[in-house]
Amino acid sequence: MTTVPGMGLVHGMGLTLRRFFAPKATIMWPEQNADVAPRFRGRLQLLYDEYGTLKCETCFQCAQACPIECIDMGGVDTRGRFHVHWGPPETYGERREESAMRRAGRPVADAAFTRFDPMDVTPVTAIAEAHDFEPKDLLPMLEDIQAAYGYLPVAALKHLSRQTGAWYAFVYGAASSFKHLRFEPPTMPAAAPAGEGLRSAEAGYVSALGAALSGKAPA
Amino acid sequence: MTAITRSLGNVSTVGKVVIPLLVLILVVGPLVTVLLATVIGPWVVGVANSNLGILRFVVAITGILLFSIPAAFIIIYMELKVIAYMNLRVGPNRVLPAGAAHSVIAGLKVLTKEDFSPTSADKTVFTWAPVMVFLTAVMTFMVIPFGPGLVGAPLNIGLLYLFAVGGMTVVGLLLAGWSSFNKYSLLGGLRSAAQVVSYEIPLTLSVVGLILLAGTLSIDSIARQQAGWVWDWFVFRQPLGALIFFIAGVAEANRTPFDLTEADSEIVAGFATEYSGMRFGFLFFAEYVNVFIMSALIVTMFFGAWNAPVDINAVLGFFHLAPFWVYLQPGELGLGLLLVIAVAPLLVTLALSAPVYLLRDSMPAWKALVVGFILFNLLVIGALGLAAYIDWDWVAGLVWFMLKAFIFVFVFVWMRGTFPRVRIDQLMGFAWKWLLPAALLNLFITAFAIVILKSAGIH
Amino acid sequence: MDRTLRTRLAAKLADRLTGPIRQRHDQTEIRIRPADLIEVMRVLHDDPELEFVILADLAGVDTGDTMQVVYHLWSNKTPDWLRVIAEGLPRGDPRAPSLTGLWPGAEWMEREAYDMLGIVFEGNRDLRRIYMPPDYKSFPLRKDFYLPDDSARGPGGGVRHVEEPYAPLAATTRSIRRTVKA
Amino acid sequence: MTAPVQPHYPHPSADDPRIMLDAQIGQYEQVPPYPPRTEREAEFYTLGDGEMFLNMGPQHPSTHGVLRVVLKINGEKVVDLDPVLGYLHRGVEKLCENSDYHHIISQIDPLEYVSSLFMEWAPVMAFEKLMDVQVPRRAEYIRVLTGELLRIASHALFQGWMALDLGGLTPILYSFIERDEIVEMLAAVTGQRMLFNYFRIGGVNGDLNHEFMSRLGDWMSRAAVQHEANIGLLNENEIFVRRMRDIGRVDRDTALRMGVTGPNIRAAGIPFDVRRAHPYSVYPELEFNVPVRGSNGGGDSLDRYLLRLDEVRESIRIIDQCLHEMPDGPVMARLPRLMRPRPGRAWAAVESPRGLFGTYVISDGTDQPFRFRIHDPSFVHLQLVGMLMKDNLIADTMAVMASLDPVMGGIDK
Repeated sequence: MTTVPGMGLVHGMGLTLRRFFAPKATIMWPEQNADVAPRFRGRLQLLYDEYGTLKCETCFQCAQACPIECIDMGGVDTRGRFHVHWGPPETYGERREESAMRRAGRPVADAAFTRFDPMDVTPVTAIAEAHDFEPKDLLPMLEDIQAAYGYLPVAALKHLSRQTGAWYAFVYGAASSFKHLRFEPPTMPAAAPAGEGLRSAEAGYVSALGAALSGKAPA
Repeated sequence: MTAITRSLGNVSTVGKVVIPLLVLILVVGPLVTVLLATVIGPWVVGVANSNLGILRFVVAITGILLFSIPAAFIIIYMELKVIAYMNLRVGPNRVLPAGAAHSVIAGLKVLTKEDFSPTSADKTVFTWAPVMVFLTAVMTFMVIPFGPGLVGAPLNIGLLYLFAVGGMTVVGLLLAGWSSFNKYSLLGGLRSAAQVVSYEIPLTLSVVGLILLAGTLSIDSIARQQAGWVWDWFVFRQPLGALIFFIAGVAEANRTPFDLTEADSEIVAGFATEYSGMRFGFLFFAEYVNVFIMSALIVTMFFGAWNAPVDINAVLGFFHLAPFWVYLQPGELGLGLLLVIAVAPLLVTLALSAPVYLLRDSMPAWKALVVGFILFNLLVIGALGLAAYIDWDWVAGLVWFMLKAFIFVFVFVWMRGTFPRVRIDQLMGFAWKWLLPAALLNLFITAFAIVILKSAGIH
Repeated sequence: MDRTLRTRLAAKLADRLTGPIRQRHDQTEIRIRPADLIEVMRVLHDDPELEFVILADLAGVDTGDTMQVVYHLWSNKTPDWLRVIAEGLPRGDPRAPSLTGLWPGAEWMEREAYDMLGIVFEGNRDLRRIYMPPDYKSFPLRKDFYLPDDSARGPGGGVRHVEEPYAPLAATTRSIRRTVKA
Repeated sequence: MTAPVQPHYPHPSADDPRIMLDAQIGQYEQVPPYPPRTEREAEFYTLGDGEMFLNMGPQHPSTHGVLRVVLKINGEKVVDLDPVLGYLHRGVEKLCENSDYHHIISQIDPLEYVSSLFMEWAPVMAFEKLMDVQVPRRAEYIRVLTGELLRIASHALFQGWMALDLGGLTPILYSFIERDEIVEMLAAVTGQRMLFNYFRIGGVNGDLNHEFMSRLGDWMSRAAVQHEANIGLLNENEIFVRRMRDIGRVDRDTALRMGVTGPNIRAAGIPFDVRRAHPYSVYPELEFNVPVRGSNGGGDSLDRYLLRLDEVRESIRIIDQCLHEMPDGPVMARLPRLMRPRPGRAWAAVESPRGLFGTYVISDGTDQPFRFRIHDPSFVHLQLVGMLMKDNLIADTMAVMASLDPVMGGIDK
């Protein structure tokens, strides 16, 4: 406290008056963006490291922790073969085991995932070329693909997306909105036993995973 | 007739409404005007003449009510913006440039919100308490002279009225606190009662010295006594009184550092905790109207009211000059006036746009002309304002009064941006142990000085 | 590691210790019976050669078989942290004397240990739940406590034991996930 | 027709006298609807003549989070008070016991969100003790450097909240500007502004980079001046000083007995600072004073406030030394990716801005700790409020509570 009573108050008022005329600290978003460090992790976007690989470890912690289950993770698997989609927590558990193993430096079972057979996509390229790789001709291209394969395989759609430059979501959306386009071969049994037919591939994966965990060779 | 109906059929839907209305207005309008001018007008004037007092009162009330709203808006905006600037923020900046209409929009928002009252509240009291708070605040405006002659009710006991009505605010706050059925509100109400009642005494006592000096209770006359130079203001004859009045006024208006009644970090918002919607709006408005009243009172009592700090007549007389506006009498130009009105805008616009056009190379001619026109308009407005300032002394008074009042509003806001809040016991102790003896001391010194000076024959 | 502390402790508390004095890094560990707690702590606090004046932490531990209360103390006379383990509290009815007489600041830590593990501190005047709601009955940090959505167990984690908000206080005879050799 | 589905236990309010029924809600009693469980509770919830209860919180502007304090008041005077915790309880200890050792760092980060580097520091140190890891010296220096930066940020925030609780609107903004600069700086090196997740077992996650150093250099050139300017608003202010002086006085013996640590015990006159009392990291090599205040009869709120300002000055000194003495080298020890320490126990404590923050880990040889205990200083300090507040005014509750600087994230772990 100062010797003269009231001088502290006057000092304070002097300070606020000086700050009144000082430049302001506000960042006028959205006109002006904050200066974000390159290393900042808080962006809602997937980052790549200097070698061009994804920084995301696919630990699925974010998807598990998300309280409103708005994060669900999807993408192309590490071999670029098919689209994987991991929804909210129910698929988390088995996945986490795998990521824990990867962090621990132990071999992760190579999942022989055969949900989609490897397929020949040259007809798709031909069809896309015939339409001059024009995304506007999406419907005719999709109809041609269906004519060629009998249905719309996911790999074909992905390939089409890659060829034409249209987003996969766009291609998929277009394909799914027309009744005459189908994603399953018409010969596929309509009602596979729930959890059996669809899950057989996963069962193989899980058994391989279990073998890797227990150290035994997969059956 | 058929032609008219056919052409009406071609008219759009809007036209079908507008055209008959237009016809109606064109026909009825003149008729009504004539009727008003010949029959009703004289009657109204007659009635008004015979009831001039009542008419003046009604006009004053309406004017004050209408004035209090924009005044509160401006002060709220000032508070937001000034505190933001002191906090190194920008503050409101989305509605109009620099967020100028922010408080207006906020007021509209308050109007549209749900008017909620707690389950166990005393509904009647709960509803009418904010009205009471607001009305007592506005009623105080009646005796404040905004300029020479610009006063709602020129009472000769204006000061007495002021303190009597101003003290009633606490009743409203107490009712609001009590009826909310909330302990925070109750504490806030009790605090406001203790605080306002305590500070009422030094507030009143601090002006008693001034009353002795001025010899009157009429605010108008106190204001007139401060005409002349800046050192004729009462603040230089009553510095202690002015200081006490200022401090007590801050407490009376419940402003930082004495804003204990709505201490948000202690009792959340005090008496206003349970209020929402326009009831809260009334409380909120009343607070800012109180701020304006307090600064207006300080200006009126101690800082020369509406008088300019410079005695312009004395200055001119010192240089042996008549007031310069005597030389400029537009009426003497005669027909030349018409010529001036026709030619001057064009010439001045061109004259103002020429330098703009020449100095900025990238400016096209039409833009320069627009700029010139705008500058000309500003010039005209300024000239008209100056003429009004010169010719009507109430305009000059109003300008000076508002300027000074808002400087004090700024000080109030500035203090809010700087100080923390005092504690309730410190607040009461300060009022009773320091302010009250100081006010009494001021009173005795003043009375003593007056007696001495009177007996010495000096005034 | 402060070897002299070891000798001092052994000299002062030889008859009270239930195990060897262990030292690792900057920590010295002694083990006592809960019945001796007050006296041992009083010696540790008051003895001019020890003067453990600051109670850094009070932790309850459920080892799976028994309960323990672990205290960490600091003294100006030694560079080590002293860890005092009062061991062997039965899981069915874990009781330990309260240290609030010596350190009144232990009150809330004891409340927390009670809330989380169900250890009753006799002599604590305000031993009620501190985090969980007052009508809650389980003790969440016990090793046999699982939540129904305990996803960290994984899908194959076996039978899940469900939180029981209204189970009687003593019903804690669930299977134990794992135990530590304490 | 199917029978209505019964819950597996009956609805508690039906026959449980402790649960308030709808019909009773209109009575507006703050007395808990169950019989008192302890003598203290019985004593507290008995009203004397002219007394009433006032519920402050869980949503109150100045309880620093979701703390509920039941005040027993007589007019403006606080007769007694009872803090009720648990509104932010997340079970962090349980979460940590179910996470592997690397996970824990991110689990414990949001525990005390104001100074989260220290929340990482203590468990990381405990794990290093468990695994006998030698941390590279450069990593230790980086830890001290970032930690002291965060200490300044935390104390800046304390100052702002303190003023806000006393009704000052402006200092909080100055504090946040100060804190924002530091936090942006830390974001440049750690990648996050608040929950840094930066310290790793055996080092830190990434070396200092150019952006951090340039920001830090810029800040250091004006830090001391800016700090003095910011505190000018309060330190001499008569209103502030009069409100803080002589309230919430903690004497030396009480401070020791109540387990007070950190700035609060130093303000009471006891120079207990874990950085000196039980040195860790590279603090023995650094020069700094342990400021002490509160000469006779202990320290009041003003002492606690001023002591934190002294600490900021010391922290600036430490940062300066770190910048000059930081060696080159790796920032991470070479460690296996899977952490499986031998069975054992470890306790590590750091001096967080609020006091002694400790973690106690028991390992059973798996990759998850068997027991993970967190000791947070705010939790202990909040006990003091009840003792200090008796026979003071309501307004002093805020001043005392703010001067103890509790953070609810740490209290409700």
